[in-house]
Amino acid sequence: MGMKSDIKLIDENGLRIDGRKPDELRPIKIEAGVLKRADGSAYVEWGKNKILAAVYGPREAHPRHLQDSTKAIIQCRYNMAPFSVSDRKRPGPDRRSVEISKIISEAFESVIMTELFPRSSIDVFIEVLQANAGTRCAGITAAAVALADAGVPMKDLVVGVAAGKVDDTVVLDLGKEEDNYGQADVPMAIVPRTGDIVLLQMDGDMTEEELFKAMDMSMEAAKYIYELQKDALRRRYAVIAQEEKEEIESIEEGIE
Amino acid sequence: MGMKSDIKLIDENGLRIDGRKPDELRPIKIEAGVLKRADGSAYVEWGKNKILAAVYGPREAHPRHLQDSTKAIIQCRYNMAPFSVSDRKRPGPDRRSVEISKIISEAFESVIMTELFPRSSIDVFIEVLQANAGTRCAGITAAAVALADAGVPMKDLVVGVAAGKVDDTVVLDLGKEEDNYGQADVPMAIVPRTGDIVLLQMDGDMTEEELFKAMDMSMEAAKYIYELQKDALRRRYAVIAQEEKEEIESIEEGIE
Amino acid sequence: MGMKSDIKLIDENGLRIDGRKPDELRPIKIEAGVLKRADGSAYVEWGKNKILAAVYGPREAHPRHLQDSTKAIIQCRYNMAPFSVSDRKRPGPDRRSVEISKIISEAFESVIMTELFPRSSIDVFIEVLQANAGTRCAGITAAAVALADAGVPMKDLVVGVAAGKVDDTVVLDLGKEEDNYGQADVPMAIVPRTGDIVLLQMDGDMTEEELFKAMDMSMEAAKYIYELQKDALRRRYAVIAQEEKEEIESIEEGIE
Amino acid sequence: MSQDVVSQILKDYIYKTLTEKKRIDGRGLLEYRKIDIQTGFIEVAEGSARVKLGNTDVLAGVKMSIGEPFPDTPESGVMTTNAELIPMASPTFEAGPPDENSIELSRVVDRGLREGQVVDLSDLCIEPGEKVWVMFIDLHILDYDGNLFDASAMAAVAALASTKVPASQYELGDDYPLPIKNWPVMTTFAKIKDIIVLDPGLDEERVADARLSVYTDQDGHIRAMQKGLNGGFSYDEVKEIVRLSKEKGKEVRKILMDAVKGGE
Amino acid sequence: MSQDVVSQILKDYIYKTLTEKKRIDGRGLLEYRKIDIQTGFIEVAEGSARVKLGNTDVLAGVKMSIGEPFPDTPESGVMTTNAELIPMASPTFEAGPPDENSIELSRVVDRGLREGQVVDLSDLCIEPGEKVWVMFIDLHILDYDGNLFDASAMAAVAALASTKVPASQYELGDDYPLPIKNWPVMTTFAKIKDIIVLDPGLDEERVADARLSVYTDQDGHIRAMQKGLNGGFSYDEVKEIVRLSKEKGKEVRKILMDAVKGGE
Amino acid sequence: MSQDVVSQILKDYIYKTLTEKKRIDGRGLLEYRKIDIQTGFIEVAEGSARVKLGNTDVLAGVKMSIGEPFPDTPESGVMTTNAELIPMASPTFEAGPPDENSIELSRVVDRGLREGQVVDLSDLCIEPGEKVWVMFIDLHILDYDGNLFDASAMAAVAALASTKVPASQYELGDDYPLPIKNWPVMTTFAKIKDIIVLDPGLDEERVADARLSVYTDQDGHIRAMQKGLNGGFSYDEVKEIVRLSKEKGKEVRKILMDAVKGGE
Repeated sequence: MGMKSDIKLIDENGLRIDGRKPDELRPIKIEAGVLKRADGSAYVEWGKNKILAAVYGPREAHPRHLQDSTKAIIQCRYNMAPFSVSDRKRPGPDRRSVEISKIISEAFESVIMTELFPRSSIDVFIEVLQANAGTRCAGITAAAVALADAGVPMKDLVVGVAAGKVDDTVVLDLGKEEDNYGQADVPMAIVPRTGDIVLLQMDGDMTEEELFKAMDMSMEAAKYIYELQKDALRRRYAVIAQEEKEEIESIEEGIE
Repeated sequence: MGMKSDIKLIDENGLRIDGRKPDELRPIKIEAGVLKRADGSAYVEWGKNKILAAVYGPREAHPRHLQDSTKAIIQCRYNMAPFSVSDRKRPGPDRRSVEISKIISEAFESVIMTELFPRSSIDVFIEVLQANAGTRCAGITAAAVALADAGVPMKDLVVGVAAGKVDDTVVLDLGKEEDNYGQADVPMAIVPRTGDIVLLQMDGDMTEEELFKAMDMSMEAAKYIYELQKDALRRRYAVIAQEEKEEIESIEEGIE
Repeated sequence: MGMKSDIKLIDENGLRIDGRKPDELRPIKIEAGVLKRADGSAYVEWGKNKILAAVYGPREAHPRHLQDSTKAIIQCRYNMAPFSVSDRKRPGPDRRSVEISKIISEAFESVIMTELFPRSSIDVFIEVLQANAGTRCAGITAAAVALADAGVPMKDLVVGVAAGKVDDTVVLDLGKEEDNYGQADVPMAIVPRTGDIVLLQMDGDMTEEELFKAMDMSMEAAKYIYELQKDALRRRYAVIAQEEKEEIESIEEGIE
Repeated sequence: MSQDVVSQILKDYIYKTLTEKKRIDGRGLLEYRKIDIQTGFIEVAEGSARVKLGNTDVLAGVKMSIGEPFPDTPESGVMTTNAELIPMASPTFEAGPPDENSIELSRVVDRGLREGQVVDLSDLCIEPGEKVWVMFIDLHILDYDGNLFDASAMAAVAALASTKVPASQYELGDDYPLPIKNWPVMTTFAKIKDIIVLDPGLDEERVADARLSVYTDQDGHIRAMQKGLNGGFSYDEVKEIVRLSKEKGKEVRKILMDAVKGGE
Repeated sequence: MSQDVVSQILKDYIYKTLTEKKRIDGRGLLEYRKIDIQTGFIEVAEGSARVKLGNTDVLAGVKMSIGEPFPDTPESGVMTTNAELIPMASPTFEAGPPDENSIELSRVVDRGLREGQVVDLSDLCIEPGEKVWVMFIDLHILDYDGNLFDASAMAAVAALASTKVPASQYELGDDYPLPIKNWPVMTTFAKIKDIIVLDPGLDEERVADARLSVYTDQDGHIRAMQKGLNGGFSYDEVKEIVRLSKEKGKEVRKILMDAVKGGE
Repeated sequence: MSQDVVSQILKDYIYKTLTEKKRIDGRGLLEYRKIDIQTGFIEVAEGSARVKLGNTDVLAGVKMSIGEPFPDTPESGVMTTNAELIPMASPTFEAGPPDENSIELSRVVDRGLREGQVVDLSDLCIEPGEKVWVMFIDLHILDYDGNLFDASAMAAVAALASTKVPASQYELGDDYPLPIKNWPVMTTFAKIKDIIVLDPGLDEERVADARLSVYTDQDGHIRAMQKGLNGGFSYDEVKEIVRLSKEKGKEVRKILMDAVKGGE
């Protein structure tokens, strides 16, 4: 965190540089079932972040030495498109992507019913098409919807959301300038039904009270994002049901 | 194609910078059976190009996941020696070599009777010892002879040859300056008996008529190169027969 | 060998830059059994060199295609810590480390009773924590002790030691300045009981007589180093015996 | 049933349909799938375009920065094309460094852009021998349903045609649209037994014997070609495809130009 | 017996012991193993420290040289943290480029050093935009017996606190101790079923459901956190761990500072 | 029959022949195979030589360009030796980055060239600290029939001895022959049970217990040595080999020098 700067991130009215209140999320749009080839997929726009998630599996894990005879393994790959950031990013995983992929894989472990699919792999691909602070949380949110769209049995969805501290104020969902010039960031992944925290990172400088306030904000916001996820899945199922209905009708027409 | 330059590539008599007529090949020498360790091999000098080809196989394909239970796979590796070009080339495959290796592998697929050797690999190695424009065509021509020398069952040989356009003239078998400063190049691989085109690339700028004229030239030249290939194999078989004869005689002498 | 320099490496009394006589070793300390996780381990301080060696195995060799159905394979990895030399060394094997790893692996082959452990691997890790000339010899000396500590059956230990030539004088165990500005270096690995030479390298400029004199010195020094190795193992076994005794007593106390 | 048997049955089915002048998705033999082109999808890039060719989905982004020219072309900008077959797009794509398929794709698209002279690289020179625009065209394959070549070529040209040169960022005056000199179009044909089809879908590509891609420019000249897959073409088939590529290229070029204008 | 059954039995055994407020090695639930810190082990490095946390053994070395600053931070030195899980340390570590475990370890330690402001990077500037100190902190894991995070964090801070800036070597005056601004400490907790323990040993780490590492500074502020492993924490568990981390961090900080002073 | 049994039978057969003072290819124990050296094979390289040692076939090429010296040797040119065991040469060679065998080969050849002072690197200095000749010696192994070490060493020296420094290309006057200061020669001996042979062929190398390569210079000094394979030598065997290497090196040196002169 924290390049120093003279940028004022909170104005005299307590509003943020993009006009949001401290506990206000950026606009979020979620769409399920956006790709043909993948077993499940989702697209999330979160502020200026544009994220695609796709799921393949459960399928046979390969190479074979990765297989676990008691459960499916979860392999997440978080990747940024070369054009997704200001300076072109070289293709392929960098150290940051490797770490994020690891902790996102771990975040989904306790939610997915992996024990149903021994020797299998459930592969989750998160592609950041445009990045604007908060991509790992948006990616988790998208990946959860893609997993549900793929029909992977889960105890619940997972919501990714961050809070942090800018200009000595605790705020929800840091934007790009806040991320660059702020004082702390606390990304989390939350299982909405149980309130379990399955991903938690923090960097910056916070007192205990500030940290807990930030986590409170994220716990609250997770409920709202959870509704958006479920809504996207409901719309997706409606489309599928309609397609199936039309298919049955066309078959019936053929029979007549 | 086509660095700009003031070099005149066709003179007032319609002759090319190295004195050739438009439809004239550079001198080509082919020798079969030049290496000890490989199952088959050939050496081609084509103008200043010096190319070795070697074949191993059919042998068990490894790693095993590459095996095809219905046929042999063909793995071609086109490689330039570090000293083969003006500026030393770093060892190992670059993107150009990877592409050329792929399309040469594909060119031999329909000619080799791969269905006779399930789970096997037929490995073709093309080493460019000295490069002077047209190495992929010379390499294909050499590889076909090496395959025959290895006794790999084929429906026919394959001939590689290129034509192109320089100074608005369609010419056969571009030399180095023609390649650097010319207007178009069309490398092909041709199965002489059927006339099938199993490799075809083009870059530059040509009208349809020019393209077809270039292809006509290459189809014609292929017949001549085919004879050189067969001649090399005939000489090779004569040597083998002589060696075998001597061996039998020496055994017979031993018996007497 | 041999950057040129005006440094005088042998003084008027025939003594070396660090005060040693020509046939004098640097101080050597050996300790066995210094790591918890490894099956065997040893630590060697040799002048300013600080070297750790660890052994794992015999254990199943993997990947499987490395297995030899008639004997164990020996895989040695010589590695320098990034901070072990003046200019930070990039992590990972460089060409020098690959070569040293290879010849050290070969040096242990004829001593370890590999035929007892078909399909197995015996893995020897040598970590140079601080380097000061002669690390490969110190590493071999440490590795032999670590192998014995791991209980790997061996016909004998192996001793690493070098001699060379500085200021036209044959000397034992070159120090850092002698290595940088000397005229020749001859690292060896010796099986003390048989006198077999299982590693031998040389670079520099020596007459036959000088070379043999250097080798004589190393053969002699090896006897002394061998005693240090055995002494370290004796101390190690004493500790183990004591621990076992205490363990038995505590069990007996428990029974009473 | 082995993969192989399945693939033979699929081939027979596809071929039988083709002999009736139809395709398994209902198209005519020489008909493209629906082409959908959206430019400006990535605001942070200097140019971008997302092309859907049926369900094949390719996102191209153009990034520009300032760097040095190559020593042997001191008055030319630097243009690099890169394609990533990310594992999101297909169960057969694997993570890792570019394999031969993505290398071939990026090189063939690059050849068409370069030989087809979409951009005059000397337009990208700022100070000869010192400072030039360095341009990366990244093709991100999102969904693979056949014929990546044509979709990628369209995406690359559309992305370039929507590119704004970021001059102001380097204090070189106002940003301005990248000058486009030509509109080369790649058209790809597949041969299934003895029948030639345009724009092969995934299943057609799987069973095809050979593939030929032809890049034509707005003057109807041929600028690049690439044969693919394990079979061959007769000379007459090549001639027929070259002729068709000019006609079909014209259709696609119109769609491309309209889309870019529409996106402005 | 399969690996899995063994691991379940081990987990049951460890948990049963924990329910009796004990640990399998006899420690209390919130007790560190013996901490042994030795600075100056590597004379050829500018700073170094070897930390034994029970049998876990980490050697940190600091190397400094002169280089250029990053363009966007012209007045800051460059600090890089790297961890090598060498195969000497554990039968499960493999030779090769850093895997996700070593990358996570080095990034988390680095985050703590950076956010915890052990060193003020502007102190490492020699000439703004031109010349700065470039500092590598290399963590060499020698023996792995659990909780590499805390051992590595201690080793890194102790190595930095014992570092002499090699000014004389570059004719920049006398060598001087690297100025240390803060003493951040990482404390790692593991959750086994519903019980939280500090400083998990290897077997505890193997069976733990979740792990939480918290970096606190000398003012008791939180500077970095990282959750690991496949399970989750309740919010209350997180709160409890954060509170404990401040108290336990203070204990470790004292040991660290004493060891560095003792090493002088 | 397992590979191992075959190899034991082969070893017994080879050894039995050796006890009769013969080798399986008819040579004497201390006799080289036919040595054929052709310089100038690669016109585009500054120097080149193709060496056939029996059926072992090595092509060496020398490329020179201008670059910067290493900071610690400002008055020396830069010489790099690289060997590629390309899969063309043997069914056991694999494509990919250099393995331990090719690294050992190139390093041992390099050591002999460097210590044997074939070239005085200060002769390659153009402007101290600024501009020097950078020289690559690439060894391309075409056919592997045993004893790559000696064949490669010969090829490297012959290529260097036929090298023309491309001065005119850099406007540094006329091209001139690279000055050769010494003619070091590597001779390699293998030990099969208790018998020592010179220039082991492929089958001999396969069954040999140990290998010793000795580089001698024209004054009969020893310049480099390398023991290989899994067995050991007695001290007396080493002494015997060193003595032989001087004598055999002289024979090879003559062939080398004649070949280079013949190639001019």
